Amino acid sequence: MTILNFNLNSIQYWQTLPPDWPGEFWWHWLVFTVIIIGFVLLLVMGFIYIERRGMGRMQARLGPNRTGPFGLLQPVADAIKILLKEDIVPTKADKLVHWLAPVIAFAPVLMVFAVVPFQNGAVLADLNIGILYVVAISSVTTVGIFMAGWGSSNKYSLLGAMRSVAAVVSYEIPLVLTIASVVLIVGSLSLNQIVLAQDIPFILLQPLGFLLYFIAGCAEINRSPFDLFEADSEIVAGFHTEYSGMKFALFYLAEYAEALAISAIITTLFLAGWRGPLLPPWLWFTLKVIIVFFVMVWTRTTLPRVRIDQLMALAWKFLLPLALINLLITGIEVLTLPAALPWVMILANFAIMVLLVLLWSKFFRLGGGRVEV
Amino acid sequence: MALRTEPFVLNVGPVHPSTHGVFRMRATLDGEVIVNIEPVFGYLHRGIEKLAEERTYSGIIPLTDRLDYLASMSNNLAYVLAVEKLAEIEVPERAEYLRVIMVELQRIASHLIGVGSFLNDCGAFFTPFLYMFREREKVVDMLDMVSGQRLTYNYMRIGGVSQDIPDEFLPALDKFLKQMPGFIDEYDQLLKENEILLARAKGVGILPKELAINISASGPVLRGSGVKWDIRKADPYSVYDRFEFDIPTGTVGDCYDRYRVRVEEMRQSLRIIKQAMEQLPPGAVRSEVPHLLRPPVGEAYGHIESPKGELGFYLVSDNSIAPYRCHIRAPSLINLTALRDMMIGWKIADAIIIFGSIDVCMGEIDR
Amino acid sequence: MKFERYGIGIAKGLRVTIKHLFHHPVTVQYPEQRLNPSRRTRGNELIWDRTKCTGCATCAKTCPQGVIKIITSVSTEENKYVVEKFEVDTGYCIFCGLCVEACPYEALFMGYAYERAKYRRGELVQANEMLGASPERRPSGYMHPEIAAQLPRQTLLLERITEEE
Amino acid sequence: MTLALSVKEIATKIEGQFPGSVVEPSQDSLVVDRESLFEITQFLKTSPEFDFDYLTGITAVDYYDYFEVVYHLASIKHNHSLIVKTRCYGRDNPTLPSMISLWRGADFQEREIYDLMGIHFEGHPNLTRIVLWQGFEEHPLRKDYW
Repeated sequence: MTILNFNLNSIQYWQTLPPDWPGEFWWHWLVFTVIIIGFVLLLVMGFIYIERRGMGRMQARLGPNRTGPFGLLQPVADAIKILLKEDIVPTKADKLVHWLAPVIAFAPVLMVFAVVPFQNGAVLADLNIGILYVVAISSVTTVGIFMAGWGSSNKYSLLGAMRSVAAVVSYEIPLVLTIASVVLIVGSLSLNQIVLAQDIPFILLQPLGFLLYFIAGCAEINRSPFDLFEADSEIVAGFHTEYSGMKFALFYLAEYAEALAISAIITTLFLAGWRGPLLPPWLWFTLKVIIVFFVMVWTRTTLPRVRIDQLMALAWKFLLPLALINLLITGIEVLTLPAALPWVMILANFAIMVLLVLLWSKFFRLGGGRVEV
Repeated sequence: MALRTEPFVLNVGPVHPSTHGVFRMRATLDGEVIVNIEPVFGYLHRGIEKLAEERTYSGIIPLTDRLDYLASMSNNLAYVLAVEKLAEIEVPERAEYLRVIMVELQRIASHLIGVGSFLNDCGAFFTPFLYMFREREKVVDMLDMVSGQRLTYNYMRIGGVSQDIPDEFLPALDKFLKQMPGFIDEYDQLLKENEILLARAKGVGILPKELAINISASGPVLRGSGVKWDIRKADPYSVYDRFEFDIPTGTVGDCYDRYRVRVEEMRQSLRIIKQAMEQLPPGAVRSEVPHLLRPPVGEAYGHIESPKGELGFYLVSDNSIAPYRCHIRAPSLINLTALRDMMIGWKIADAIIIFGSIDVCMGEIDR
Repeated sequence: MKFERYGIGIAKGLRVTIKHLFHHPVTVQYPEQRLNPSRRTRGNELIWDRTKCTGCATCAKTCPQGVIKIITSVSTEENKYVVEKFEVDTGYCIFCGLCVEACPYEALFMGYAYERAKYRRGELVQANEMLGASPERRPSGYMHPEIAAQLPRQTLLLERITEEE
Repeated sequence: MTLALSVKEIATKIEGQFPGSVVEPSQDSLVVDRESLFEITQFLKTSPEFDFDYLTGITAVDYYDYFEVVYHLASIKHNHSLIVKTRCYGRDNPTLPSMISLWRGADFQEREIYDLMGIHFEGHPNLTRIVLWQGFEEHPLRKDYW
C-alpha cells in the first residue's frame, strides 16, 4: 500500500546519534527521560489548567484566575499546597499496600511515553512492538488503583477499586481490537512507523475505530461519563478517598498523565501524530494532544455518569461487537481494495460506521429493553 | 465453586457530597446492590417546634425561614396563613398578590436547586447545577430587592407583607419573565434527551401511585407518580383560585418523571407570576394587626403547596402571645418515607439519584 | 442504556456547553468588583440613633433572639427615660429586621454594608456609640424608604447579562 | 376547595357504627375514644363514602392532663378533609395504636411523636428515636421539659 511509506533514514537517525560520545546510548536515554518527564509534568499542568479554565467557562464562570497571569500558576499552587499537606494513613490501612499503590499507579503511565514519538524518530525507544508495550504497560495502573482501594480499608475505596478493575478488564478488549485494525493497515506495531504510515490520518480511514477507541480510552482512564471509579457524587472519591498529601498528588498526577497518555496514543494512532504542515512536529503533536484532551473536558462538562452495569453493557454489547466487525472489515479492505484508492476506503468506512452505529443503537438495549437491576 | 458472599453496611453520609446536608443512609449492600436502607437524620435538629412555643407570633416568622432554607418565602406564607386563620385576620388584596408572586418566584428558585442537584447527582459535573444557580441568582436578586436578604427573607407578616415592592421590582420581574423560558429550554436542551440521563433516571426508583398516596407523599414526588394533587388547586389558599395554570404530572413515578414535573412546574409558576403581575391591584400591603397578637383559644391548620410538597402549620393558641403548640408538617420528612421502597434492589449509584429526585432539605426534616 | 436517539440528545447537550465557552461568564471578581447590595439590605450590624431613641424598649421586646439589651434610667426633670446602655450582641443577631420594623421612633436601622467579619468574638457585642451611624456604617433602607431612595441602585444579574449580550 | 366535612354528621354515623366511641364532636374536629381509634380510622379509610386515603399529618399536643393526638385526614378522590383527635391519658407510658398499617406515611411522624412527646404507638415496627440520639431519655416537646 502506498500509505505504508517507510522512512527508514529517519529511523536510523537516532540510532546513529550517540556512539561517538562516551556512555553510548545512555545519553540518549538520559535526554529522553528528562524530556519525557518534563513533557508529562508540563502538559499535566497544562491539562489541569485547561480542564479547570475550560470547564469554568463552559459552566458560565471564570475558573481559577488568581495565581499568576490568567491563573496560569494555579497548578503550581495546587501542587505546592498538596505537597505540604499532612500525609494521613488510616489506622486500619494495609500500610505497605497503601504506600505502594500511588507509585504503581503512576510509574506505568510515565513508561508509556517511552514509545510515543514526539517527532520523526524522536522517541526514547522505538520498540518494534511499541503499541503492544503500551497496551501491556498501561493496564498495570489498574493494579495500583486496586491496591489503593484495598489498602485504604475504606468501603468507598473498595467499591471504586472493584469498579475500576471490572471496567478496565472489559474495556481493554475493544481497545486492543481497535488498535489491531490500525496495525492491520500499517503492518507494524512500532508507533513511529504507524505515524509515518499516516499520509491520510487514520481517523478518516478508521472512523469507527477512532470512535470506539475514544470511548474505550475514556472509560479506561476514568474520564467522564465513565468516571465511576471516583464518582464524586456516589462514592466520594473512590479509590483515593483515603489519600492525602504527596500520595494523593501522585494519584492526581497519574489521572492526568493517563489522560495525556491516551490523548497521545489517540493522536499517534488516528491523528497522524506529529505530522502536519508548517509548524514544527513536536508542536503539532502537542496541539493535537491538547485538542483530544479538550474533547474529553467537553464531554466531562456535559454528560452525566453511567452506572456500572451500563458501563459493562456498553463495553460488551456495543464496543466489542463493533470493534470485531471493524476489524473484519478492515481486514477485508486491506486484502481486497487496491492500495491506490484510499478514498474508496474512507467513504466505505464512514458509511459503514454510520450504518453500524445506527443499527446497534436500535439493537442495543440494557437487558433487551427490560429494566435490569 | 461457590463463592461465599456477605452483605456489608455502607454509611452514606452524614458527610457525603450528595446527601444535601447532614443526612445518613445506612445502606446494606450486596456488592453494589442495596439490600436494605435506613435513613438516619437529626443532625440538624434545632427544636424549632419547641422554640416556637416561647416566641411571639411575629417572632416565629424568622424561625420559619430556617426550616426549608431554600424556600423561605413558602415557609413564611404557610405560617402566616395558619396564624391568619387562627386569629381571623383579613389580608389586603395587594398583599395577597405580592405573596403569590414571591412564593412562585421562590418555587422557581427551589426547583432550580432541586433539579440542578439531581442532575449533579447523576454525574453531570456541576454544569446544570451552575447554570441553574445562575438563574436562581436572578430570582434571589429580586427577592433580595424586596425583602433585604438573600436567603432568610422574613418578608411575610401576619396580615400582609412587610413592605411594598420597590419601583424597580416590576420591570425586573418583567425582564425575568421574558428571559426565563429561554433558559428553561436551555436546560432541556442540555440534558432532557441525553441518552445517559434517560438510562440512569428512567424506570429507576419507581414510586407507584397507590404507594405514593399511602405514604403521604406530596409535591413533585406525588405528582411524579401521576396523582393530580396540588393544594393550590385542591384547596386554593391566598388568591390562587384566580389564576389559570396546569398541574404537571408524571406517568410512571420514576426519577425522570419527578425531574420533568419540577421543570414543568417552573413554567407553570412563570404563568402564574405573569397573571399575578397583570392583576396586581394598588393599595395597602398590610392590615392593622396588634404588635403582640393574642389569637383566641383554638387551633388552626394552614397548609400550602411549598416547592417540596404540602407544608402545613398546625397552631394551637391559648390566648397568650405565644402559640401553645406549633407543629410543622414538613414535606421533606414525609416524602422520605418512600425512600426505602424506592431504593431497595437498586445500585448505590441509583440510590444517590433517587435521593436526589426526592429533593429534600435537611433544615425541614430535622427542624 | 438505550441509544434509540442515536446520540442526538448527547449532541444537543454538547452544543449548549460549547456555546457557553464563548459567552461571558456571569461571576464577578469579588474583592475588586463589588455589586451594590439591595437598597433594603439587612446586612451588617444595627445602627442606632441615640437622639431619636426614647428608651421604650419595643425593639428588645420584639427581638426573637433577645439580643438587644437596653438599660434606662428615669430623668425626672425632663420627664423621660435616659438610655444608659444600648447593647446588641450581633453574634446572636439573625438580622430579621423585626426591631427596625417595630421601632416607633425610627431610631433603629439595619446596616448597608455586607462585610461584617470581626477578628474577636468580643467585638461582636456592640454598645452605645459603637452602634452609631458613620461613613463606614451607613444605614440601609430597610423599612426606611426615604433612605432607600438615596442609596445606589442594586446591581441585578438579570440586567448585567442582557447588557453583555 | 377542600371540603371540611361536617363533624356532626360523621359523628352520628360513627356513633352508630361503633357505639360510645365519639367523645365529643366539636366544631371542627372529631374527638374519639382511644380504644376504638383504630377501628374508626379504618372505617374512615375503607368506607367508599369517606375514602380518606391520604393521611396529611399526625401531631400531638401536650395538655398536661392528657396528650391530644391529632390526625389530619384527607381524601384525594373526594377532596374533603377531616380532623380526628384522640386523647391519651397518663404521662408515664401513654400508648396509642399505630396507624402504620393503614397509612404508611405515619411511619416517621409517629416516630417523631414518640421521640419528642413520648407517646408509644403499638404496632409500629421500628419505634425508635428519630431526631434525637438513642440514649436520650426525655421527651422535649412535653410541656414539663425545660
